[in-house]
Amino acid sequence: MTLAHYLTVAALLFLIGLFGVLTRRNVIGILMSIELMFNAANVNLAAFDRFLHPEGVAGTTLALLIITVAAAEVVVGLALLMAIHRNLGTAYVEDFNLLKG
Amino acid sequence: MLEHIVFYSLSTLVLVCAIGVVTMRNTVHSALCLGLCLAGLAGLFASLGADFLFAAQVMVYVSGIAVLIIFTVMLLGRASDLHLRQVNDQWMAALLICAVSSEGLLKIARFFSGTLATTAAKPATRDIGRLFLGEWMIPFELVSLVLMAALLGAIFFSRSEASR
Amino acid sequence: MLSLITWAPLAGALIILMLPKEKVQTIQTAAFLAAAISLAASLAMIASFDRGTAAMQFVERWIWIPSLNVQYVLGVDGLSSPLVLLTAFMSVIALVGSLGIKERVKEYFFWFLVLESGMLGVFAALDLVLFYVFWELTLVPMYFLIGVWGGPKKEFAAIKFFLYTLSGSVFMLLSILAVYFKSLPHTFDMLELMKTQSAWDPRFQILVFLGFYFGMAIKIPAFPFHTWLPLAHVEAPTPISVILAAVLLKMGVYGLMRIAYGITPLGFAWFLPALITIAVINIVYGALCAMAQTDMKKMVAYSSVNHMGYCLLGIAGMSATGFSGAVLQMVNHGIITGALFLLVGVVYDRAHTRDISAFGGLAVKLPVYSGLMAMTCFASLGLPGLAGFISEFMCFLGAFPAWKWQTTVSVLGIIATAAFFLRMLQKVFLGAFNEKWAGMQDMTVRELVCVVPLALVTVWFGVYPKWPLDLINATIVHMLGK
Amino acid sequence: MLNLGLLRPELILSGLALAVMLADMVLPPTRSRWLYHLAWISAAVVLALVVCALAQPASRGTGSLWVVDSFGQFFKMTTLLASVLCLLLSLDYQALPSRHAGTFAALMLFSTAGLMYLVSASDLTLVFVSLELVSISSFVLAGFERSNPKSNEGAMKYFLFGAFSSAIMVFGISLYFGAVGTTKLAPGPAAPGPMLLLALVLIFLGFGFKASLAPMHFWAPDAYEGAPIPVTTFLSIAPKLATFAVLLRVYGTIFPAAQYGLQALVGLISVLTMTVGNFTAFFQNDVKRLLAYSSIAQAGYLLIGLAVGTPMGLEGVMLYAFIYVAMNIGVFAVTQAVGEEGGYGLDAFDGLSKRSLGLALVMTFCLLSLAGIPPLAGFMGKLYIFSSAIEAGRYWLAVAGVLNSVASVYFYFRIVDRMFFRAPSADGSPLRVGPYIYGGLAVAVAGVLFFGVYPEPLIAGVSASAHLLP
Amino acid sequence: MIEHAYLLPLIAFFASLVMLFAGKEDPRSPLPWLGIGAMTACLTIAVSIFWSAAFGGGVLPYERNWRWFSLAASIGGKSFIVDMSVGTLIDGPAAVTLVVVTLVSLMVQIYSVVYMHGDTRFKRYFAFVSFFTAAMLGLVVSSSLLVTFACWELMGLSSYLLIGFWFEREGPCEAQKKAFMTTKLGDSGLYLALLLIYAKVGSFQLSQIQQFFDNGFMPATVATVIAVGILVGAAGKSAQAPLFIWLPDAMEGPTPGSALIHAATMVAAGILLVSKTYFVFLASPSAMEAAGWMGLITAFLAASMALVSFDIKRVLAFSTVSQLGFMMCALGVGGFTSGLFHLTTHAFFKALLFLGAGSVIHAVHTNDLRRMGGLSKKMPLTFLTMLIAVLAISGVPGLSGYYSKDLILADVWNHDHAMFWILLFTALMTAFYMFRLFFLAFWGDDRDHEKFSHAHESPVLITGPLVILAVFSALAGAGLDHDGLVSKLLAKPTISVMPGATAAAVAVPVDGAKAETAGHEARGESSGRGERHESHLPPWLHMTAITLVLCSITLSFFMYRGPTYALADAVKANLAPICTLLERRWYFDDFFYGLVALADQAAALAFWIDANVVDRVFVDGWGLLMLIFARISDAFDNIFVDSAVDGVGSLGNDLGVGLRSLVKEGQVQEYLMYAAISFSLAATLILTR
Repeated sequence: MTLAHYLTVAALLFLIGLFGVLTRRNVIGILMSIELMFNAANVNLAAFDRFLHPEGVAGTTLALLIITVAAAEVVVGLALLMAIHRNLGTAYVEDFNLLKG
Repeated sequence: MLEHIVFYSLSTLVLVCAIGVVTMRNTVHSALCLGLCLAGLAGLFASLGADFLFAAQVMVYVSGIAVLIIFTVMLLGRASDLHLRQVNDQWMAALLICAVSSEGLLKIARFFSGTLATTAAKPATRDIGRLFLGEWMIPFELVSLVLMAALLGAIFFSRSEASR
Repeated sequence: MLSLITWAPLAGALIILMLPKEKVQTIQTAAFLAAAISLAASLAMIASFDRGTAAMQFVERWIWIPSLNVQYVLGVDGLSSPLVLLTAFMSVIALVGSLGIKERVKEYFFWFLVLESGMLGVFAALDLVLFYVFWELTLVPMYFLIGVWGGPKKEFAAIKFFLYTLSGSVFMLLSILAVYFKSLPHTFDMLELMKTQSAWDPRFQILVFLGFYFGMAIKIPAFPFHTWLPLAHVEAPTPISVILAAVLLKMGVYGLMRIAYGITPLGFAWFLPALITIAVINIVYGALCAMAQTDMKKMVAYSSVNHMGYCLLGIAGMSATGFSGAVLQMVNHGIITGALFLLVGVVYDRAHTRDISAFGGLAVKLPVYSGLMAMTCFASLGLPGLAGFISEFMCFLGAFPAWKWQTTVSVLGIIATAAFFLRMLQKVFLGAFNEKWAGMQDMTVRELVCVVPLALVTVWFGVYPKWPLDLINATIVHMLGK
Repeated sequence: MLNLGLLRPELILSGLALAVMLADMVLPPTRSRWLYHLAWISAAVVLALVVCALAQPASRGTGSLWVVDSFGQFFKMTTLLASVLCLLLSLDYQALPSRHAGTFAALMLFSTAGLMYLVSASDLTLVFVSLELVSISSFVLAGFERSNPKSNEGAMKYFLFGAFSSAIMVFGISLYFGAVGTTKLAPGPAAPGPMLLLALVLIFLGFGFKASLAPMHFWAPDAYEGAPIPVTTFLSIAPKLATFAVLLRVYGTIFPAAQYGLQALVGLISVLTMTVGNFTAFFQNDVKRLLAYSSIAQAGYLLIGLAVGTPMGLEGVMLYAFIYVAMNIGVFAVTQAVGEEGGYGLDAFDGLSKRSLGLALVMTFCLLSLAGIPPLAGFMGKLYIFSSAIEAGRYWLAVAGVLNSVASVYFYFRIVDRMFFRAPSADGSPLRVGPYIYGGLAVAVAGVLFFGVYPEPLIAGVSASAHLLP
Repeated sequence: MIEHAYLLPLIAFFASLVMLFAGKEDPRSPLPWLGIGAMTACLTIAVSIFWSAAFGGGVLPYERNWRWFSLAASIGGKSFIVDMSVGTLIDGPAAVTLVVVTLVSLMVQIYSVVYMHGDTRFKRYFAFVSFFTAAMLGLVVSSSLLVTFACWELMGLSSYLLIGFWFEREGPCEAQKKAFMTTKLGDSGLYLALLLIYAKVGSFQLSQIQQFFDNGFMPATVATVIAVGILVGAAGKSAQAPLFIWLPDAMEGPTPGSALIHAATMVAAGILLVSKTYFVFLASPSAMEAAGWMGLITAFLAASMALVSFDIKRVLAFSTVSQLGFMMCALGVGGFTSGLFHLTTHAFFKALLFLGAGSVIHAVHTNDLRRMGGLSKKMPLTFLTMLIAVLAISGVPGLSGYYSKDLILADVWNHDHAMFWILLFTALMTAFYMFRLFFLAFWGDDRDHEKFSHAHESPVLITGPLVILAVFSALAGAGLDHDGLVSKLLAKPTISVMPGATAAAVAVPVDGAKAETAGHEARGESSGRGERHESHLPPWLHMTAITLVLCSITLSFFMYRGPTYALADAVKANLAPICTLLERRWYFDDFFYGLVALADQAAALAFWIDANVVDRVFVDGWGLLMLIFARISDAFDNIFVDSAVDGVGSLGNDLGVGLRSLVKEGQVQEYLMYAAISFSLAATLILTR
């Protein structure tokens, strides 16, 4: 198994996430897609740690931090969604159109 | 050989589930796909020898975040949503963007097509702990502040108006 | 001395800001005092001005921003001292004319005095950044003075004036910066830059010149950047039209002579064929446009375009005669056109219209007014014996050896100028009296106090131009005697 | 080499933030305003600490993941200043739910602390984590008018955009790690691989979101319009400036000499940002939205300094950043004062000069300063920035900058026009202005006028602090 | 007194100032007597100058200068300061002209005291007349072309003021504007000539310029251009073709004012200017030729137009134009002396004619010749003085006009025979139309009883000046011709003309070098001394001319003696097209009105361009560019979304998804799309280069 394999998986995961962010109509869908993108970065980090820089653990450690931060983001995002759902009754982003130029 | 089987099966699982996440019409199904996908990723971490990361992934993501999302979906979901398309009309443009970007990203991947692991994987938990309590103390502590802020936000937003 | 001249109005403005807005009388007195101090100081300055030397006089030099080598340098020579005096003088005149302003008096005088400080500073500053600061300082007050106290389309006129002149001056800023970084050691000091510029290559000079020119051409206003002027003039209240015509336009020509010519002579020389063409267009085309006007104020505004064309013509000749003619023309145009605007304002105050065809035979009813108006018009169309002639003639004299055909064509502009002024005189003052204006009064004392000094100066400079010319000559000879 | 002592102000502020949070639980709801006071005093104390430390060389040095230098201290100062002033403005803002004062104050302090860490960070890990601290606090703050759908929506857009750009940035950091083997900022190789280049661009995009650079700016108008105005004020100043600081640090460290040809790209983004910001502002009828576009454009000017990449550019950014604090505080403070009574439509400003001449003049001065008209401070800032472009021979940047300044006058003067040339729409009674707004205004006017007329102290301070420690 | 010649214009000027500003406007104001007194003083000075020049030991030319102001100048990259002077230069022509001007002006003023009596602007009228005279005197005495030009322009102003004196009526207003604009048109030529002179010579002092020419430094082509410029200026002021159109209308002003304009001031100025700068013409034969033909054509055209006019003042105006043509023609063929001589004599009898006409108009209150007739019975003194004037202008031997016109014809004969015959024919026409006027007004029976019955002889203040002028008209010719006084005073300048050369010799083309030699010789031979210039018609021709003039007068008598005008009517009927042509004044006016209309259209066009092109392009265009930019930026935010709205609207309906609102502004995913696009661009562009 070469590094290229892992990087390819990460890249594809990132792109799928990107696609989801751009196309999911539901906020939760977007949120999940963003999680995919974060995880793509984690795969990258773990793979680099293993293949290129095995002397330290910085990559893995950073991945841990990212997991935690991503969790925090999801929490805030979902809470925000609850609030907005209470006021607007929708979770679809195209309905968020009160603010426009 | 085993390594190959593990990698290919796990990555297939991860990618198929990821596609499921972004294409499933039913959000609950999407969320379940996400859980599976994250689990598959945990497996990939394990195959890379990142044992602690594997554990964290399983604990935080698979059992934490995915479940949280499923709960929220359930909470907010409406029966009518199940019949709605979940993908908006700019999917073609998005696909184009992804296709164009893949060119560059995959090129980077190809760049490392000969790179093999030089050393055996070793447990890193001790090193991680040392790093967190040593050089990386500040980020480590900061993450707790991030969580605290998220907590404050979550409490603030999810407390209903009526409870005032 | 120059600091006193420059800052006295601003100090007055700040004092006015402190005064309660109900005390109209006090505010007017304070404004008048501030402007009078400035005028008195500039008169004193002129009195002790050494006419024999081309060097800068009354120089004040302080370090302002050491990090950028920006200095606070003021000084005057024969080029700027007449303009300083003109500014101080016309400001007082315009202030007298402003006594008729009845609404938002406090704001009005505040902005007016800020404007005066800015104008005086432009002529006194010898540091490019300082110059630019003063240059822009005139914009905002003008915006408000037109926008609040102006005519029906005042808001549009104000923003158009502001945006248009600003878009020119920012290019000037770029040129200033370019010059700064080209000079070694880096300096914004005009005098230093004038000494060191000779080593710069022509391409650079041309670029920098174009930046300067763009900023100044809009102010002058040179064709085709002149169209803000008629609108701004028409919409502005009378005293502000006076200031606009008498002083603000001069900033452009002054900048062209002092900075564009002084710092980038090669660029200037490169541009001369275009400049003469623009001058001719300004003269002929400005006069033709004025001919087509039915609004007196607009007509006078276009006549300013025409007259500033004479200044450009004089400059384009690159001769001492033309340069000193241009300076004198600035002063004379300031006085004459100032008087014209005041006089148009007089009739507008009474009739609330400036339409040329709405009047007729006013000379019967208002002999004093008509006499002054006729005299000013004749001065403006270049009748010998009145101020306009000699400077206009000098501009032509200066330009003729270098640009024979262009100058010849410009002479047509003189005829057209005469044509529109005579037509205006005929329609408004001569012919059968229009009984609609039977109740119209001749000029009041306040109006006379505004106009008569201008008329006297017009005669003085027309008959005996030695006094202003001696102020100018030494400097101009030095400037062109290289 | 941990050198934790260098981070004393940050640590103290974090502690104080937690203290405010705890105090919220202890204090009875009726006293919740005390929390604001506690918060701004905390920030002010830390500000004092930072200012005192400015002169001490001992306070500077390198830690493991952070570096404390005068450059960072300068930006910490601006951040803290903005934070103090915004907290003061919040005291006069009525729409905030008073029983959540603790949350608000704590989040503001969290955010401020995060920005200070960000400014000091010399490692992408710390950059990422502190940026997330700022982001997450800001998301909540932007949606703080919980029952206001606009606020919700603004926060949600802000959140989605922020999370998305975080993901991109994290991906970039992972690539950086792969290319360099560490997340530390260090001079890059003379001939970088494509991976490093991509990493840098992705990180730049992430910062671009925070600094609202085109084309990552879209969230800003919506979030600014939706957010409570003290938060808008904060968002338009502190995170933006801190992001510029870290941008300067990242790029100043990674490529001190070789530019990798990215400067043209940055220049392009700079022009795009200011153009989009200025020209889109033409049509805005909501003042908050208009000012949002204005601050996007201002980011474009700041970016010129970065694109130029010379020491003078660096100084220009710092100078302009400081002045920007004063100008923007002034503008937003007046907007808050006006908006509290009449809403944030442009017509709320009708005839302001008749209702309150002082307020109208302050607004005018600040707007003129934003437009770069002398003799106001904004002119000096722009002068410096454009100078740096011309010094470096990048005339096109300077030309784009000045043309944009001219265009910006148009929409700034839409407000001036209404203040001075229109009659008051309603009764025309004098405006009621809270005492804390006056505080903000005083600082703004003093800064805008003083530094416009005599910028020397500021310039000297800036050139003394414009040194990045490796 | 010659050193105090500067007093002449100053006295008149201050008198006019005092009259303008002192006292209240009052029909019986005594102030006009101040003007008359001042003019008397002027006359005294003028006469003393004339006397010393003519009979005393006065050395002419006399020049005296004062510094006026200093001017910066550059030549060849060097700059320095030169002094501009103001001063007096009295030569023979000036000495003569001064007397003429002051005398005529004095007569006019005395005459006006009665004529203008009761006018509401009585005092102002005299101020204007004094001012006019002052300007003319200034022009005559000044030693500098710049001052000359200034006075020249001031004269334009004075004519403007005087012609439009009764500005309440439409006619004078139009006439004054026409006069000013037409002369201004001519002035522009002079203006250019001045510019060219200064560019070449670097001075405006006539003496220095003359020296420059003397030294032959001036290339012939440049001299021609200068001369043409001067000629254009002179054509404007002296009403030469085609710029004479203003003069016939100028009689809208008060009649004594017209007398002043036609006799002493305005129109004389052009001829005088040409004489002052005659050295320029001498250096340029082609310009001389042009001047000659211009004068000739003017004389002919104007005389022809006078044949058909019935307005007494208009006939006189045309006759002025015609006589000026004579003078210009004379100057053009080298007859310097004869031209100026005619200017002098013409001044007297033309002033007399106008004042006489004024007396008639005063009596009958009409200008129309057809309503006069038989006035000799009522106004014998006027009749007699007018007779003298008419005889003089017709060139009947013995009277002043005869002497000068004879000289002119002789000069022309020597120059070119064709020109002579045309000029002679013009002289015949002159005699004819002058007597036509005379017979119509004074002869026969009264044609309008009411007018006739009111007519009466004018008071002494009117007839007095008439008599004085009549004396001069009768005797001035002989007096000046006596003892070669004319040749002495009005001697031709001598540069570039070889001594003893006839006028014809001037027509020989001279190039620069030759001119130089000629100049040197001339200076050596005869500087400061009058050239003995004696040209006469061959006796047979002389007699023929006199006979023809008498015949012409006789013809006029038979056609217009009344009471019916069968012959005149018959002629008119047979020559209808020509009459129309003449009555339309050869369509010159129409031509110039067309020009004015053209200018108006040009102005309208210019303004249209200004408002719709320049303003649009350079100001609004600037703004428009901004707006377009703004729209684009705005579109960046909105336009794709908008198009998406349309697209999705239909698409959504088709797919049955249209349950939700599909207004998609402010869409966060659109925003994200742009961010993603930038990401993808970065990823591909950077990595695939």
